Amino acid sequence: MLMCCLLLLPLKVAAQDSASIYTAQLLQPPNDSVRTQAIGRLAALRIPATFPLLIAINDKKLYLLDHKAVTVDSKPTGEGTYRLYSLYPDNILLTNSSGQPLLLPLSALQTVDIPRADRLQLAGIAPLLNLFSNDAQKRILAYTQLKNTGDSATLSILQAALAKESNADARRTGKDVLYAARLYSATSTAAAKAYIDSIGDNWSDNAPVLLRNYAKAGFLNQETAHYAAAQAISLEKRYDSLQRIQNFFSGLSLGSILILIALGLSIVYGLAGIINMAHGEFMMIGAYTTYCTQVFFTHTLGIPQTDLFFLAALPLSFMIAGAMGWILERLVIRHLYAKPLESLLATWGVSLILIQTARLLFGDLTAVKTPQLLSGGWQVSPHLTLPYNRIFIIVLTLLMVVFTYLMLYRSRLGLQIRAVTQNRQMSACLGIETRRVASITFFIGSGLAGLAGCAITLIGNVVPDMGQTYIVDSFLVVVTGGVGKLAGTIFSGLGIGFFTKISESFFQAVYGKVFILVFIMLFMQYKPKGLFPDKGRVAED
Amino acid sequence: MMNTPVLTVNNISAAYGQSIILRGTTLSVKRGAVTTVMGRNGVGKTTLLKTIMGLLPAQEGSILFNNENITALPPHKKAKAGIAYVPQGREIIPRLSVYENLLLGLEAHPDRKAKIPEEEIYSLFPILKDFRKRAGGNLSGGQQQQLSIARALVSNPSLLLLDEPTEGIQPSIAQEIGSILQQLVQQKGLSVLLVEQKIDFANQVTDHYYFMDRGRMVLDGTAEELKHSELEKHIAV
Amino acid sequence: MLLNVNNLAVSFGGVHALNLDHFSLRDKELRVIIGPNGAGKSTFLDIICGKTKADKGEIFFNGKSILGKTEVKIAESGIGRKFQKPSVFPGLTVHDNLLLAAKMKKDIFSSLFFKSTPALADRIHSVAVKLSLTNVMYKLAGDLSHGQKQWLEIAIVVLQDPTLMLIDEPAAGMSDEETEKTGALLLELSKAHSIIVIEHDMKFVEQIANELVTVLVRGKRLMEGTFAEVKNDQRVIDCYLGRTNAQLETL
Amino acid sequence: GKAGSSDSATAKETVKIGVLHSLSGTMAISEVSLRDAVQMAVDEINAKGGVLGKQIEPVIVDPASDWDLFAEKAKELLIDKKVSAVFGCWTSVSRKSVLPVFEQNNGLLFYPVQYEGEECSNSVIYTGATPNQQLIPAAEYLMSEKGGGYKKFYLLGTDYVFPRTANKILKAYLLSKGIPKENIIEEYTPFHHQDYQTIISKVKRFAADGKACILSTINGDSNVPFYKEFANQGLSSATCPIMAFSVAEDELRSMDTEFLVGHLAAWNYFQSNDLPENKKFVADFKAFCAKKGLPGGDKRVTDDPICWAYTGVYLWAKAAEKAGSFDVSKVRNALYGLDYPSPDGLVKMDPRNHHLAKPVVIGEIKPDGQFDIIWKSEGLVDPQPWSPLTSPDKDCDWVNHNGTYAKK
Amino acid sequence: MKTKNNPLYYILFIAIFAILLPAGYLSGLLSVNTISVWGRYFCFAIAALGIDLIWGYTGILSMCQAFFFCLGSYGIAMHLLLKKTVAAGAVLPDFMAWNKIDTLPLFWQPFHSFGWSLALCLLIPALFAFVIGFVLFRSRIKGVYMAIITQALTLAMWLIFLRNETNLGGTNGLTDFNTLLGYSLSSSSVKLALYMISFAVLCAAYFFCYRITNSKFGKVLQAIRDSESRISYAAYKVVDYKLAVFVVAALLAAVGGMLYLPQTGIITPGRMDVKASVEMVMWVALGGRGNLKGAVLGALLVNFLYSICTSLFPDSWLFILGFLFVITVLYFDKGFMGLLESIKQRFSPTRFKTPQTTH
Ligand SMILES: Nc1ncnc2c1ncn2[C@@H]1O[C@H](COP(=O)(O)OP(=O)(O)OP(=O)(O)O)[C@@H](O)[C@H]1O
Ligand SMILES: Nc1ncnc2c1ncn2[C@@H]1O[C@H](COP(=O)(O)OP(=O)(O)OP(=O)(O)O)[C@@H](O)[C@H]1O
Ligand SMILES: NC(N)=O
Ligand SMILES: [Mg+2]
Ligand SMILES: [Mg+2]
Repeated sequence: MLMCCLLLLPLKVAAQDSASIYTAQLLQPPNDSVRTQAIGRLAALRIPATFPLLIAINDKKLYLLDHKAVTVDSKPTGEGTYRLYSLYPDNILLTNSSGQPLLLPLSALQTVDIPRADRLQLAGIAPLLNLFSNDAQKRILAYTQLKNTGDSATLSILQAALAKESNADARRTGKDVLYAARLYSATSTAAAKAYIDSIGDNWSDNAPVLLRNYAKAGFLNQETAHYAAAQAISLEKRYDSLQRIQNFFSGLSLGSILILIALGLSIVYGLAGIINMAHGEFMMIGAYTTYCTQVFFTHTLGIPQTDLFFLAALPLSFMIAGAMGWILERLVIRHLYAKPLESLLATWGVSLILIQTARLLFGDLTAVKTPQLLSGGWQVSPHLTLPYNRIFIIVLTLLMVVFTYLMLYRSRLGLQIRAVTQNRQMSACLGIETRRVASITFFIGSGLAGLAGCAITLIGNVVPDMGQTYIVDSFLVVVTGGVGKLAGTIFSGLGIGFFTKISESFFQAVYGKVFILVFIMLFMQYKPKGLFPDKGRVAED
Repeated sequence: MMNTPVLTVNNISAAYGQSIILRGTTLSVKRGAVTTVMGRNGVGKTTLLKTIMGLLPAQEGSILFNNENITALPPHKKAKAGIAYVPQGREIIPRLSVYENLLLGLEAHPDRKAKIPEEEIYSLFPILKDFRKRAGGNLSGGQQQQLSIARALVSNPSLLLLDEPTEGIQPSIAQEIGSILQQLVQQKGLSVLLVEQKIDFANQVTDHYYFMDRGRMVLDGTAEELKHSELEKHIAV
Repeated sequence: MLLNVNNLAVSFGGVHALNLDHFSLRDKELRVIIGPNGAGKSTFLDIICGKTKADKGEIFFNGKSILGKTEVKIAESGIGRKFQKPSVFPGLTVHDNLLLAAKMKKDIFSSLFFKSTPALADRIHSVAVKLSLTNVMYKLAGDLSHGQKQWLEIAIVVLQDPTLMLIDEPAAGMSDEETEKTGALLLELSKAHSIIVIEHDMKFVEQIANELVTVLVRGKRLMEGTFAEVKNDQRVIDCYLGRTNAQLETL
Repeated sequence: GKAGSSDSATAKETVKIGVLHSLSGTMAISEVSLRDAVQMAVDEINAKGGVLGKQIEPVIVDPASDWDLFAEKAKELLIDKKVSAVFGCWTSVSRKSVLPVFEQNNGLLFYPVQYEGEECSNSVIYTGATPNQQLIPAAEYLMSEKGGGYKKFYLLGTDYVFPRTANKILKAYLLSKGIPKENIIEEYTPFHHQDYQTIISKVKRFAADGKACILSTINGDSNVPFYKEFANQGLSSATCPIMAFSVAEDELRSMDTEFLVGHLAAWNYFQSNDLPENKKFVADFKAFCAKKGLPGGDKRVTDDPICWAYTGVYLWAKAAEKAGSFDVSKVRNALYGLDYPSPDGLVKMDPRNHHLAKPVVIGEIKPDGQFDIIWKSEGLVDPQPWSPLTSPDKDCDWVNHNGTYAKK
Repeated sequence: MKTKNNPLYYILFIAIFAILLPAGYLSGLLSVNTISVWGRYFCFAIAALGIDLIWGYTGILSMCQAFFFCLGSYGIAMHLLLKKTVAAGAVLPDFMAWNKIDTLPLFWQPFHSFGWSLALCLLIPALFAFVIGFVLFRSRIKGVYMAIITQALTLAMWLIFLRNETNLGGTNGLTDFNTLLGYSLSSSSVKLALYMISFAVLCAAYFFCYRITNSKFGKVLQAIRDSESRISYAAYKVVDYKLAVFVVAALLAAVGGMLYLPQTGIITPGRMDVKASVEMVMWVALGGRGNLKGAVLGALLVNFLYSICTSLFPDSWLFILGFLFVITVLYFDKGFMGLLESIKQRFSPTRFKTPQTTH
């Protein structure tokens, strides 16, 4: 292979020269036809060094900075600024005088408009170009598209690209292509099997398809075909078992969200006996608090670091939703402890008011940016990625459950809360300031809802009536678990999460949901007072 | 100070909605003594204790505790001031364990760091020790009554309001409750306002009697002054 | 025998609340059950009337097994219950409480097309008079005092006119006079009904216990005998009566 | 009761129109902007002296995303308020619910949203796209060399009539183009579905060989969790692009665009259209929202339904001027073949039915929530309310036929 | 406790709705639309009576009344749609043709006949209620558990009705009818007739419920609400009683739904989504639970306010309704009825009741 490269060397030097010429023509064309021709030539030459430039053209991301051709990173860094790369002759990250990456907004660059027709000349070599893209996803795609290539020039470019490939997924996919090429050209059964094994070990997303195709084509002999088919099946089996882990994780994550939302409701409803129809709206308040924090950080404080806002938003959403809950308790709920039914009506009214207020204040549409730390996922193994935002929510839920448990069952306040909710008058006679305890209960319950709202911004929307989406689910969780039972809320949240995921792998989402509802109804037949019913006299009405 | 009544109820009236129950009830509870209120069903004995405790507003009249006017104070302040209440119907917090119910007694204890006097309580009511972890609501009726009394004692009150405390309690323990009361009154200077209908028990502990009828006190006197015959006249239907 | 109970046992979370080898009741017998707090007396009645499910054992009422039957079935077969903690319909007037209790057909259609008869009105009135409820006839039951609720609940059982009455602590919260009156009423009722009474008031027990008294301790039947036998039994004195017994001697 | 009282006095100077967009409930998210667009058009026309010398008086009501209330409000507008035309509705179900009301009371509804077709009412002016003005070009583009040559299609939608019908047509189209059945997956999620973990896993597997794309008719608030999960599981526009039919600039305002960059949408109009008419329209709309103190202010964007809601009012005004009357049938007749220089360029009412001929555009989402136009139809695309793919025998013609008729 | 029956309420009610409103329309003061709108409110009020029976009197919070309401509506809608289809010479309703269904599903067949439709509109909800009730009551599901399960059931039904596979029009539901028993639904006189029929049915339903609640049966219901276990020790078969009211409540909801459909002209699954089912309960709560007049008043007033506020204050009606809920709860003890009572009491000479004595 080295020989091959050496032989190509003189040719390459000559090509490089012409590449420089074409590049210059392209950037400062005396007329349109020259540019068109230059691009066409460059495309025909297929010199990897020019690929970054061609990619930039193809992606419409070619800019001039001080008359030098540059391109921008695929994602903006914080507030609309981008990292810049030079394009030709070398493709490197630009730095400022202090060695830091140079960050500029698009407005500081001069856009180079290449007409659509010119760009279309690049369509044919797009996969090759993309092998050198800065975007790992595009490289993966490019490797995939090159899959069945037998031509050696392409293969050598592929090898060059693989040599500097930094992304594991992309490397895997790339290697597949190489192995496949060799597999198809293998002449001995042993060699073919060896390549099949390599493909299996490498195990890219594409591997089963590749092996299947090989098996179907039956290139060498029956034996290798069978061997390939068997390998494909074993890969798929392995994939399936990973998929089960993924499914388990999905269930855990959905369950955590349900628990997080239901936790506050469980306290306010199960313990304070108030059917809080506005619970979802406290979640919405938490979500909007997160939104406002983001706006405040980026616009008012001008802090581009996007993650900081989320750190601040977590406690803030708890406090603000909690404070709103506290006010609600003071103004309305306080008068209704003797009339739990009326609390249903009043909180329904409050929820209408809160929704409309949010609508008038924020309009219907708002966006919360996911913190950078929490985007993407943890690649546990090649085919198992656990998204960070979901891991975060699971951890947050765990923390909140522990917090709630300690607060309720290991603190004096918890004892007071439980006493007050079971027998308000007697608690007062025992020296507990029931009003204060009720306010605090509401504060914590609503605060937890707010926190849930903040967490939900990581996976869902921020809209005025977002609370309504969750209210039935959270009531289902609380009730299935048994009213006022923390453990019940946790188990039923997880249970519903897992069952939903299991049913979704059999049914479509809609029927999956119906299935869960029917399942819950049947379950209540068997446990009419939830997962953890009170036993004995306590349970009497 | 020693001779002033610990609690004075002056001419109070109280009502549930529109039905007036107490009509100018007056009474005083001697310091370090047991004052008993007797009367037939439905005359307002429980209502009187509820009003003293602040569960029901007194529409007229005043209630003085240690010479301070506590008429309008909310119940929790009264509890903190040293009034403990054993209500009719036990009012155990059902889903809290027996131990947690006792812990609640500490809420009104003047000393925030106070501990439950476990030995004393458990020697008086041994069953509570065995059932420490059981939900209060699962206890038998008499056990709950014991717990209710124990809970009141935990707060170390200066005035104890007892509404038919021996109801449902087995004879031997009722007996003991009587002696403990006497002990507390004599040794710690506890004052007790007892509502009781069983004359045997009342006789055992009482220093001063009141008879109540239709929301008013109709008769009162010391244990010696009051003859059985007179008493029966009022209790008879 | 009207009621026959064998090897009845129930436990709550490991604690044996009731473990009764045998218990039987004659027709028109008035039986008193005594025993320390937590002995399982109320639990025993709870099992008979279907409120609590037994772990094992058998109960025959009028020769038919009633264990595991629903509360309604048991009530229909002729068992009425007064609970330890007064339980009435707080949202209905005393009169309506009594009306609902009164013995008659209780299916939907009879209720829909129910018309009061003078006989029924008389019966309700006479029971109300007997139990001093006439003054509170149109008060909501929830607004009654504790003692009044006790009366009302007894009245409910009386009007139900069951073969077997299960009466849990009727004298609690009543004055001595009223207790005596209740005793007299129970004695009168026992001419036509079988009754099981639970009480801690020894004077009251003495008044009504013309027949057997059963003593339960920790779920087990300690002894069964006449009132005199029971009150002089050293075991009963030790675990239940305490020094009170001495006082009873003086009565 | 709503007795008509002082109407006659003011009727001389004003003409009433109804605005029937949900301002609360689940659809408010989309429809509030349409109310704003209509209001802006009305203000502009009034500032220029009104229509036929009369000022337009909009009667705004809130049908609250409640389909029955849509019908009730439609009756109220037509019977009690006697409006000359109504501008409203977003979802197909709301349109279906008011349709009989408009037909029975001879009303005229301007409906500004893309829809599933299979309808041909004499009382509705459909300014939104028919399937062939949005769906088919998008699928065609994705299959083309330039569009990526995709061979597998995941049709994913919210479970209601537009996605269902759209997918029916898309499927017929794809099959007709030789895509094998097993390369097409159809799946629906309930309204407000929030958890896309399972579905994205399925997509990931489906798209492993790099030949698959998604045709999304996911509606409203499900989009954010959908796109977020898509990115989180390591998929991107490069590996499997999403072509959305219900995501426009206004929806993008509510999303963290980082996850969406590079994905596609097909519409008839994008804010990034650089016609001078459009530049002015966009600037005017921002100024209008800022001036009225509407939430979002000058950060508001325009999009396809906003453009057609706005254009609808002008079409009506122009038709009324042409007819010289506000009479519904006269206006309707004036509308056939009428053209109007909309922000999207010159558009033209069909000469035979109540749909609009207009350009089709496909855009790629940019980080700023705008679309890069990557494909544009040659000229205007004529509307086909009955898709030849699924109803080859039907057509809609109110000039020569009585609405829907059977083609020979 | 129970409000004394003041004939003034009835006279006023009948005078306004049976005389004043129709007269207003006939004399041209009111539009036919106003009449129709009130006719629809009556349908809600009929359903509200059922909710009051099951919830207000028996204490069972059923969140599936909206579903029963829809069953009634869908039944009639199917009939009307088939009539229209047949009249147009087609075999299948439009939406089915579009969904590529070639034969009319079997369960649609009986709805060709008006009689069968009426019967099925009552039978199906009753059957549903019977089965659901039997299962739930037998396993002693109560209180909030009952509320949540019935809500889950409604939610499941909603999802199923949204599907096109169900062949009931999916999200779009059923709409676009023209005649009922040969009379054009768009004609004003038919609208007036429907209004009057709805009013008459409302009055009949009220009378029926009034009789029920004032019988001994009604007292048993209240006793079940107060203490379900105690009443079974008194030998009342709680399950039977609950089941009976549950079925009656379902029937009332269905009747409301049946009358609602021709006056509204559309039925969609939206009528039974979570919001709709909660709102139905709110009418009764706001009017005054456990009080039949309150249920009617609540349903009429809330819906009337909903209608006018969404027109008059499109941007702020949620505030108005929201505050109304909160204020009513805070200041009036028993809903609107409580308010009326307290107003009445203020002007009545017997304002100061003599206190009751206990002896
Ligand atoms: N659900 C339960 N869980 C745990 N223990 C229980 C439960 N129910 C009853 N017990 C226990 O069973 C025992 C029997 O109770 P029961 O109420 O029958 O007593 P009793 O004889 O009626 O007492 P009393 O005289 O105090 O009324 C008691 O010790 C009680 O604490
Ligand atoms: N919540 C209430 N609402 C209305 N009236 C009530 C209420 N509670 C008690 N009453 C009435 O008040 C009167 C006094 O009741 P109270 O409970 O004080 O009597 P009591 O003397 O304690 O009787 P008992 O010996 O039966 O316990 C009774 O007539 C009763 O009917
Ligand atoms: N017509 C639509 N997009 O529902
Ligand atoms: Mg009392
Ligand atoms: Mg007992």
